[in-house]
Amino acid sequence: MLYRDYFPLLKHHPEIIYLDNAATSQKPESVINEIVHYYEEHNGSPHRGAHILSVRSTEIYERGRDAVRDFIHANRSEEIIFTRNATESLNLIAYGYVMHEIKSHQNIVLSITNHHSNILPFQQLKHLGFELRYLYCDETGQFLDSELDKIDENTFLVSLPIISNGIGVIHDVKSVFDKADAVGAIKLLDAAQGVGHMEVDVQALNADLLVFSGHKMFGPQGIGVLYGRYELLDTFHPFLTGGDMIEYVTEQTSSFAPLPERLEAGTQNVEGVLGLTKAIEFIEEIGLKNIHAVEAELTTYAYEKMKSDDAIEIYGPTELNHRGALITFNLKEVHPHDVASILDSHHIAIRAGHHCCQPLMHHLNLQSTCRVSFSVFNTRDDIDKLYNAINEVKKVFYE
Amino acid sequence: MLYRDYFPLLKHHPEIIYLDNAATSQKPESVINEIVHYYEEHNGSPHRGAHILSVRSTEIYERGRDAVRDFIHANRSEEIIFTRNATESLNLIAYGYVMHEIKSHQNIVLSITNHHSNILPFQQLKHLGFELRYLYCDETGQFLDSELDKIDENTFLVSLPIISNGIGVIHDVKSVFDKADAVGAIKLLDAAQGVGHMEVDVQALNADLLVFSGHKMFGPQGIGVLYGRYELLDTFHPFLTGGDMIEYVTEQTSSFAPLPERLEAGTQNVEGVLGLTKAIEFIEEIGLKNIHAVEAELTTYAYEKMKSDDAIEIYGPTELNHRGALITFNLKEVHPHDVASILDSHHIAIRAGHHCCQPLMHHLNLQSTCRVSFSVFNTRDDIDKLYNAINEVKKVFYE
Amino acid sequence: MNSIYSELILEHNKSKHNKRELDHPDHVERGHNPNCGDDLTLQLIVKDNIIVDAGYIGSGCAISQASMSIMIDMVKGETVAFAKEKADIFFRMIRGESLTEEELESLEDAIAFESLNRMPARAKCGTLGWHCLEESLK
Amino acid sequence: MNSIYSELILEHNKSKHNKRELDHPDHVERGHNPNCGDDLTLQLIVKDNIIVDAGYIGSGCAISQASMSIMIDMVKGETVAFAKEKADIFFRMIRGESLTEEELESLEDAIAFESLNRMPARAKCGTLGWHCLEESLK
Ligand SMILES: Cc1ncc(COP(=O)(O)O)c(C=O)c1O
Ligand SMILES: Cc1ncc(COP(=O)(O)O)c(C=O)c1O
Repeated sequence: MLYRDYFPLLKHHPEIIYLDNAATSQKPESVINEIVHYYEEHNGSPHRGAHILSVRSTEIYERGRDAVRDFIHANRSEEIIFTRNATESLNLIAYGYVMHEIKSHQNIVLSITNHHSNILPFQQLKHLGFELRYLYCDETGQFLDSELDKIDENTFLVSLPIISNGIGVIHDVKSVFDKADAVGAIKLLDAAQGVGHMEVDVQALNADLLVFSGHKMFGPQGIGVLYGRYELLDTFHPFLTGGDMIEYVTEQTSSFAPLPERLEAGTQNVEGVLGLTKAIEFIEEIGLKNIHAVEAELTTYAYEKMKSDDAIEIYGPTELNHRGALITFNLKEVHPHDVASILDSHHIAIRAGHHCCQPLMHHLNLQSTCRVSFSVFNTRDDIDKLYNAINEVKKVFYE
Repeated sequence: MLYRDYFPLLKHHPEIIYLDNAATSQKPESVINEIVHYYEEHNGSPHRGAHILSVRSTEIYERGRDAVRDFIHANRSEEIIFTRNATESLNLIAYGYVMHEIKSHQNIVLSITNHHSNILPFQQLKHLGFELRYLYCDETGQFLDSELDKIDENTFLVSLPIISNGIGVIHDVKSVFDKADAVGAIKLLDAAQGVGHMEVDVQALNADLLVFSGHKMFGPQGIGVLYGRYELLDTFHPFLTGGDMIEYVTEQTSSFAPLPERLEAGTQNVEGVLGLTKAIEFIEEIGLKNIHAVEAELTTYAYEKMKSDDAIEIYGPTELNHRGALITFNLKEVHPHDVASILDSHHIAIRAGHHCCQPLMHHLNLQSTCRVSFSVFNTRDDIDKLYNAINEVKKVFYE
Repeated sequence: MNSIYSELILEHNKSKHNKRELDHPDHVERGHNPNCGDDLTLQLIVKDNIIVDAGYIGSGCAISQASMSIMIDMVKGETVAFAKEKADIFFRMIRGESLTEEELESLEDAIAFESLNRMPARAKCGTLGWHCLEESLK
Repeated sequence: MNSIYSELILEHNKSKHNKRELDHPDHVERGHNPNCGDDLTLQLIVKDNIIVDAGYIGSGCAISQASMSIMIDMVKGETVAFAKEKADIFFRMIRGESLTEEELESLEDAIAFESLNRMPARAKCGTLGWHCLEESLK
């Protein structure tokens, strides 16, 4: 069976070449079917009722927590908090922890490669007086050694992406987190572009906090994850408050449930958790090693092909073992949105713009770029077609 | 076609009598199918890309906004903000508006019938110094006239549910909001138990802010709505921040997109919005008048039947035109959880507990109650079976 | 019918022979279950490592009260070590772990709660009294 | 091929005859599109209600630049009222509202952008220049 055949959308639309996997993934049949099955067989409100549908929904929800725990090698199920997406997970960290704990003389150190969602929640707290610092990278995405000196004894938190969605670099997380450990700073890893593409092991990565979105890893929309080391997460203040996260509520004050409920307010998204669980099963069925091999091979193939073309300017890592399964580039003299529109008319889906990385773009002196990002179902043929279509763009603009 | 036949779960499980509709609704086939169709035909990241799947996902998302606008009779699409559930909508109001605007000498007036989600977000801000007041009701759920005097010239915001999920009363929203208007307070309506059961018209209801959850009105889990009158909503500060809600981001500061994007951070849940759109279509197909007629008839039938039984104590309105489609009650001498468990063994799904209304329970001097809540697919036969099963509970405990 | 509502459990729920306030208890441990509203308090008098008297007060569902009462019958007059061992076995039964036949038998009447391992919504009711016991003897 | 990338549009995109800085413009209106990174500034000289000169600077995609340039060709030497009327018709075309044949023809070369009403992702590019014009003439 071709990997493509696991995905109904791609089976129904053989003409579509989907190269926007870093924005959102396509959904395997097993994930879609499980959602249907849930609503046709088990749908109920979790956590609340004594009746069978409520009980089953609770079980499905909590089994999903265990599945995520195992998938990212967390120690305890209570370390897994379900959110609506990586963005909400990052906001939860900012509002539920940083806001309460940071001191005005301290600083937060962010990678310049961070996605907006990993910048703005901290900017929003700047009235508290702390400093926001950035680790600058060179044009291949590597941090210069001296940059790590920005992490000092006043550093409250360090945050970076495991893979930059802006230039595709796989960061050397260890060197950054070792420095953070040396000064006792909290280590936050944005794994949105990593999960489902490579092994993400919170222990091995030495992360205190880690976030990702289900929809980028074959899961449904509307579900995200926050992982937190238990001792740390247990000091988080409630963020969203309301139903299901309380113990006792009186008119003026309330006491809160223990982890993980304390950080999950209101009726939770069981469908989303179940879809995510199935997505994890899908990844494990194919195998992260296989996924990685396919994606690395395609990335290399596409990179070499594009690099040999003088009209194409590629950004990010030149050593391909530092690169995730995505390539950002520009066609000289052509605006990336024009490239994307013309490729779309050839049924090739790519992304153009600032990729929610304006500070990075500014740092690299780029306005906007084209991005192709791969998944296990892509093939060399897809890349050949991409390249042919780029040649059509050239015809339109160069001739 | 029987209404029940619209719902695959109920078709597959003819034995299940689902009377927990106030907790979450069952999903019509059309909603489930549309979710499948979305993932099989259109799935892409909204708002970002130039390619066809992204464009279609954006269209579906924005059409959903228009559908909600029309459904609740809002003036403008920008007045509709999508959240994950009613709870998040209420938190958005607290964090995005109240936190920034309320003065320490002011007060917030809440109905004692409020759901925890409509209490805790305001409690969390109490360090700002304002006062939290409650409108007390009598045991039928009516506010005594003198209670409305708690709404005074220092009242910043008044919030109540259109229908109490705790005792089923349909509140006289007009009298409360007229008083709020007289003192210039913001009027917030929690319509979670109203939408899909009765006409909810933000103009006629004279609400400044209104919230509800998709999953309680035949929509999927993971999607909720905040409505805000444009002039008011436009003064909201960003709450969740990150991707897609910005204009320009620099290292230290950012500017934000206009409404509605400004209040929707990160990759949005298109599936949820589409499911909600289909749920609205479903409601309009059957007709709110029909739904209301069926539910009112069932509520009356059940109420009369249960009232005639001395062992059953019913709470809430005695005039049935003040009652939504739910009945809370206790079987004398039997703990509600025991009732619910035994009914479950007869395949009857009801809810027992405090229904996320501890302050109300305390006010009415109740520990916990049983709740049955109806939907359009329920029948007199369901209620007969409920009543027979209650008699079985009596046998267990009384004989 | 739901097997958990057995004669035995209903009997304990009704008789309430262990529902009484002790004079001068050594240990008073309140256990509560916010979700259900169960709120029971266990009182113990322990002398020379023997539980010489026990009783409970409060309100709760039939399962929480019967489980508390059956537990009291079982541990009253026994050593602290004995009570702790039984608590451990009981918790393992509710978690659905497999017990030896010996262990299961040693739970005596409390075996009536075995099916709670398939009723997660009610497991907390059945273990409330045992949690109070465990906390008291810590 | 995507019909929007017509000869006409590409021609304007290449020739850049309206991409120039004016001396002492009366109106300078910057239009930007954060999502794409389009950032164009329209400059106008208006005398006695006539747009006597116009030009733009900045960077943007082919569609935004061509649309700006075609617009400048159309309104230069015309009255403010004429320009406003054309802007109104153009916006209605992009929103997909139905125009009379007369209205459509009056848009001259700008008709080339009609298909943007089926390309929501690019509509903002095509209207950027016209928004600058509308703001300038307010
Ligand atoms: C009246 C009322 N308000 C708010 C809520 C909260 O809704 P959700 O849990 O979907 O956020 C509920 C239901 O749980 C409710 O009944
Ligand atoms: C690196 C990175 N972090 C965070 C996000 C935010 O994810 P979401 O939009 O699902 O919240 C994304 C994707 O948009 C991303 O690529």
